[in-house]
Amino acid sequence: MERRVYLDNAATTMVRPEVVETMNEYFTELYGNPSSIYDFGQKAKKALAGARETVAGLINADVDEIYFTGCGSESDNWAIKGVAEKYCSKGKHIITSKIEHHAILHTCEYLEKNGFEVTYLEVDEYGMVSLDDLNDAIREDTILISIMFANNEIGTIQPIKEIGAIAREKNIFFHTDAVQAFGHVPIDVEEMNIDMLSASAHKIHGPKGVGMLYIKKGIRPENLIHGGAQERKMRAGTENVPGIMGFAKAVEIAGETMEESIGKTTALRDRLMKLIPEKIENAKLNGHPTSRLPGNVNFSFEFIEGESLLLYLDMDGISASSGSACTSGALDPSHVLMAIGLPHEIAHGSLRLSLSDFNTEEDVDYTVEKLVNVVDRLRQMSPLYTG
Amino acid sequence: MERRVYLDNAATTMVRPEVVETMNEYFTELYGNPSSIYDFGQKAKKALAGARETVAGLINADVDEIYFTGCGSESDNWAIKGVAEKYCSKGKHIITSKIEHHAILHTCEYLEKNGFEVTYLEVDEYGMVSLDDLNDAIREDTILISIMFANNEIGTIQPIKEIGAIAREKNIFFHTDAVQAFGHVPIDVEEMNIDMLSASAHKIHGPKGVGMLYIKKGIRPENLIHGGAQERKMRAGTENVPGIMGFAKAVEIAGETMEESIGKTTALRDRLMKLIPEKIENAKLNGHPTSRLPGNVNFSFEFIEGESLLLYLDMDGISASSGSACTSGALDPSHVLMAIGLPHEIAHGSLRLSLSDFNTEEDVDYTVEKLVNVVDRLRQMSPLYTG
Amino acid sequence: MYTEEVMDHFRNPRNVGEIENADGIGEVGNAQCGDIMKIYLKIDDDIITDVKFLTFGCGSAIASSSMATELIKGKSIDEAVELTNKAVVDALGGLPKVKVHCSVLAEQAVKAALHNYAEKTGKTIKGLEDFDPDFDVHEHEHEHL
Amino acid sequence: MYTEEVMDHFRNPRNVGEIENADGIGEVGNAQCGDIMKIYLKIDDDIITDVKFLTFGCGSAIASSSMATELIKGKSIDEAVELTNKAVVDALGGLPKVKVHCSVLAEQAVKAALHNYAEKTGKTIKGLEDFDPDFDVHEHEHEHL
Ligand SMILES: Cc1ncc(COP(=O)(O)O)c(C=O)c1O
Ligand SMILES: Cc1ncc(COP(=O)(O)O)c(C=O)c1O
Ligand code: FES
Ligand code: FES
Repeated sequence: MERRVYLDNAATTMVRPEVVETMNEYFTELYGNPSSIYDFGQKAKKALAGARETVAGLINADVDEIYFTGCGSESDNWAIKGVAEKYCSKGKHIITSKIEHHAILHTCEYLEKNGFEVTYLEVDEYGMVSLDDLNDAIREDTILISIMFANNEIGTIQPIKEIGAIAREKNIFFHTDAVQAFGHVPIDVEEMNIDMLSASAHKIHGPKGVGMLYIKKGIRPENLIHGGAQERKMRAGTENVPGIMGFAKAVEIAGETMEESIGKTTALRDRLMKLIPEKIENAKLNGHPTSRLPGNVNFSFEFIEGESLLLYLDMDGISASSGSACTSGALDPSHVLMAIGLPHEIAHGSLRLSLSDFNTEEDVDYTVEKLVNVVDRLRQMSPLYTG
Repeated sequence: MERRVYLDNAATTMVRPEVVETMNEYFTELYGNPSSIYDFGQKAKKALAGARETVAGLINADVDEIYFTGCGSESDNWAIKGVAEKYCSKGKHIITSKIEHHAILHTCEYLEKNGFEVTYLEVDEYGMVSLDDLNDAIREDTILISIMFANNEIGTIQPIKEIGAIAREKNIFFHTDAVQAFGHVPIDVEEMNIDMLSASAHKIHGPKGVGMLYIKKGIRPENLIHGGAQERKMRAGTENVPGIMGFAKAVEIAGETMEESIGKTTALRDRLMKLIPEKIENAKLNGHPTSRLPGNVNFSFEFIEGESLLLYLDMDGISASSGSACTSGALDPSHVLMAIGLPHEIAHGSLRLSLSDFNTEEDVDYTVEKLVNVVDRLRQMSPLYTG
Repeated sequence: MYTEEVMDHFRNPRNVGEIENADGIGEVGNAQCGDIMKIYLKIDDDIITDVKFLTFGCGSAIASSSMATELIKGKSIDEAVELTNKAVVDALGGLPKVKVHCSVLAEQAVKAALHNYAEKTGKTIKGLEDFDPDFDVHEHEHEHL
Repeated sequence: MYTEEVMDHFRNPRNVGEIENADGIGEVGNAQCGDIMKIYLKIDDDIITDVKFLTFGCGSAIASSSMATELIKGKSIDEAVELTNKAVVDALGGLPKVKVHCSVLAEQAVKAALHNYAEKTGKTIKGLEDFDPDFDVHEHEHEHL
């Protein structure tokens, strides 16, 4: 294999060398437990405090509003179940959307089995939630609105600030799953009226196994993981100091380079979005044309199936995904592509290319060249293609 | 500070260089998502399968019975709440002990608020649960017994096999929090009749932020973290491949060196247990004299207080703990020392020294020498000391 | 995920294409479910002298079609009708559990093509008496997703 | 966790020990709660000419006692009685929130010793009229654990 082009950064990212370096010191040198009293543990505690400040800074939160967790899914579960359990006396209705990540959807389904009612908002053909629908869905007993910041499959960015304003006006908590957006696009929890926000380190060149939940002061969800007094008694478990320090390093770099990075990846994205339909007939863009993540490209190619596409691309050294990584291996087309109204057979032939800082224009051009061949080859094999 | 003697290995351990090396490859080279279809992700998937085999091997479990989590606390929470939720129709009574880690105790207290009844078994002066008490506590509606394998503060090892036999006979699930025992002493889930077992990587020179729950085939606790299909649909979240590979490496080394390591640390432990009361009057050993972890030493020194002791030892480069790391910073004496019947004022003056493979006889002798001085100095300052 | 044999047949599928004026054509599956297989047969003196396929589907669907065509090429009708999905799976060195239905589809496509040949020629093929050309493998298979 | 000043007074506590035939002795706290402070005063002409302490307690308890003795040494009774826990905390450059009660204990120990001196000598000390030598700081403090 001559060349490797990694275009699955929405699934997970390479850990930055600077992040690895940061973590290594904490693995073998400063490995003390931050709850310990001796100097050696207190150093870890101080380091943690610094990390919390860095992470808070990126979204304009207070240090005391940042809680480290074990992954984005844990953050999502904690936010939803924690609010549901703690505030159920106020009501048992939750509003979310049809295109949320499974960490939200399956958690909501779990709550439905336990006496909660959940409204799953429809989205339009671009994956956008409608504010009118949201307003209509709100009831007396609605306690939580959870709408993702940006979709992991089709990249569509929701009108978060407006959703937050509606929630605030109605005195309903607003959580956003920002796992795909955090560190990629500017987020200001104050300005955007966000009460809770989930993020995950491994989507921004940080380590796997570290997540974060922002919880606005005054909100106190029930704990998901009970035990020791860590994270101000809200999330037990010996703090993953190396992982958290690595996360903070990744956040620091993401913050410093965000503008530049958005410029660069948007240019690559737009190049893909221009070249692909130019060179391949019957290629349909999924997701919003402009309100979308800088790194997300998603196309459906008629007459072919996604897995074959991925496997052939892999032979050319290109790593991509079809639907979300979590659902590959499943044979049903993704719930997101269904929700934006794609017919099954077209949804089956979808391809997600997700870019990072580390990709280049050569990567893009190489990918388009190979993609043209692969799609053609599969179409020649397809009984549906009459072209 | 001339010398650093780390004697707080029960709180957390140094990550072994071999483990760091293993992880580093997965941070920057093999960073693919194991759920992805391309070769690059499939390599990660294969690596994970190998790790699962290694971990299963250490406790004689099947690969399909190993579930990776984000920490020992998560494993404990999942086991207890997962069984409680899933099997509550069979009964709502749980049996545990008074000396469990907070990850168990606070989870049980949470369940008590939700309609479950919990019996907290007393322990004797050595921290041992009584099988008679256990038998007496079992009711028609008992669904779960959770007794820790070895105590984190005083090192006492429980009669796990016998407890398991009782549970099995009565058709009650048996969970054991083996966070302190896993990788330190031999565990055989088959022979010991264990249905569920929690472990944590950072206690055996693996990384922080990786835990494990063994769940015997046929048992299906409700998920704690809902979402993606990872861990055979039982624990969502992108797999922490580097962390899990590091955990497996630590397990591999722990398995290979266990006999030797037990011999070595037991010798150091026994040397401390002999020298300390020889050289310091009114020093009382806490925990069982023989059925205890190879690396655990715990003494109470009359007339002095633990935090001062730790701080003075720290000045001599010795890292130790007083009670469990999770409760330091709290001013109440630990619930474990209370449960074994220590009077408050004596519990306040307790010291835990926890050894690892990396400690030497020189460490021990240096520590005893310094400890003698520090205890003497604090006693000279104490209004209680009349010596 | 896939064996070397699967990847070999996926990478270089044998017998791709159509046969003009084929003696038997079988199509199974449906696009909604993400897989369609179409098999073309050329039959002389009860011997399958040529076979081609077109497949819309995943890697194992393509490999299964390719392998199935290889397994029946040059064989008699009576031999071909006995092709089982298990034989395809075995020849491929195994398939992941969730992908076994792709091999079932290949078996069905071959049978459908033979059935079509029988209908056209008015012959009876032993073993196809109960064959239902509209059989939908997915109705039974979608549960393990 | 602790400031340099706290650590300095902890590392090298000033005025440790007892005074034989002290003019005033105060003891506060209790061993159950993990802290006892005992202060000995030598008083000549209403001036504290010597002061010593013994403490069973945590790092900040030892540092607070040490600092409190330094703050009242050489001072008049009227000055000493005005020693507040806040003055001790400030002089130490701050204490962690959960440790502030140690400084309260130091203030109480000084007052208890002065109270004892007043009782012994039959003097009245302004500001100690309402002082309760059996005051237990822990009853009010144990909640923030
Ligand atoms: C006995 C016991 N159980 C559970 C835990 C929790 O493990 P973790 O810190 O990995 O969450 C610990 C350690 O802190 C422990 O010693
Ligand atoms: C939108 C979204 N939410 C949640 C998650 C879950 O994050 P993690 O894999 O860190 O648990 C992901 C990624 O997998 C995601 O893309
Ligand atoms: S053709 Fe549907 S999964 Fe193989
Ligand atoms: S003396 Fe009790 S905590 Fe300071």
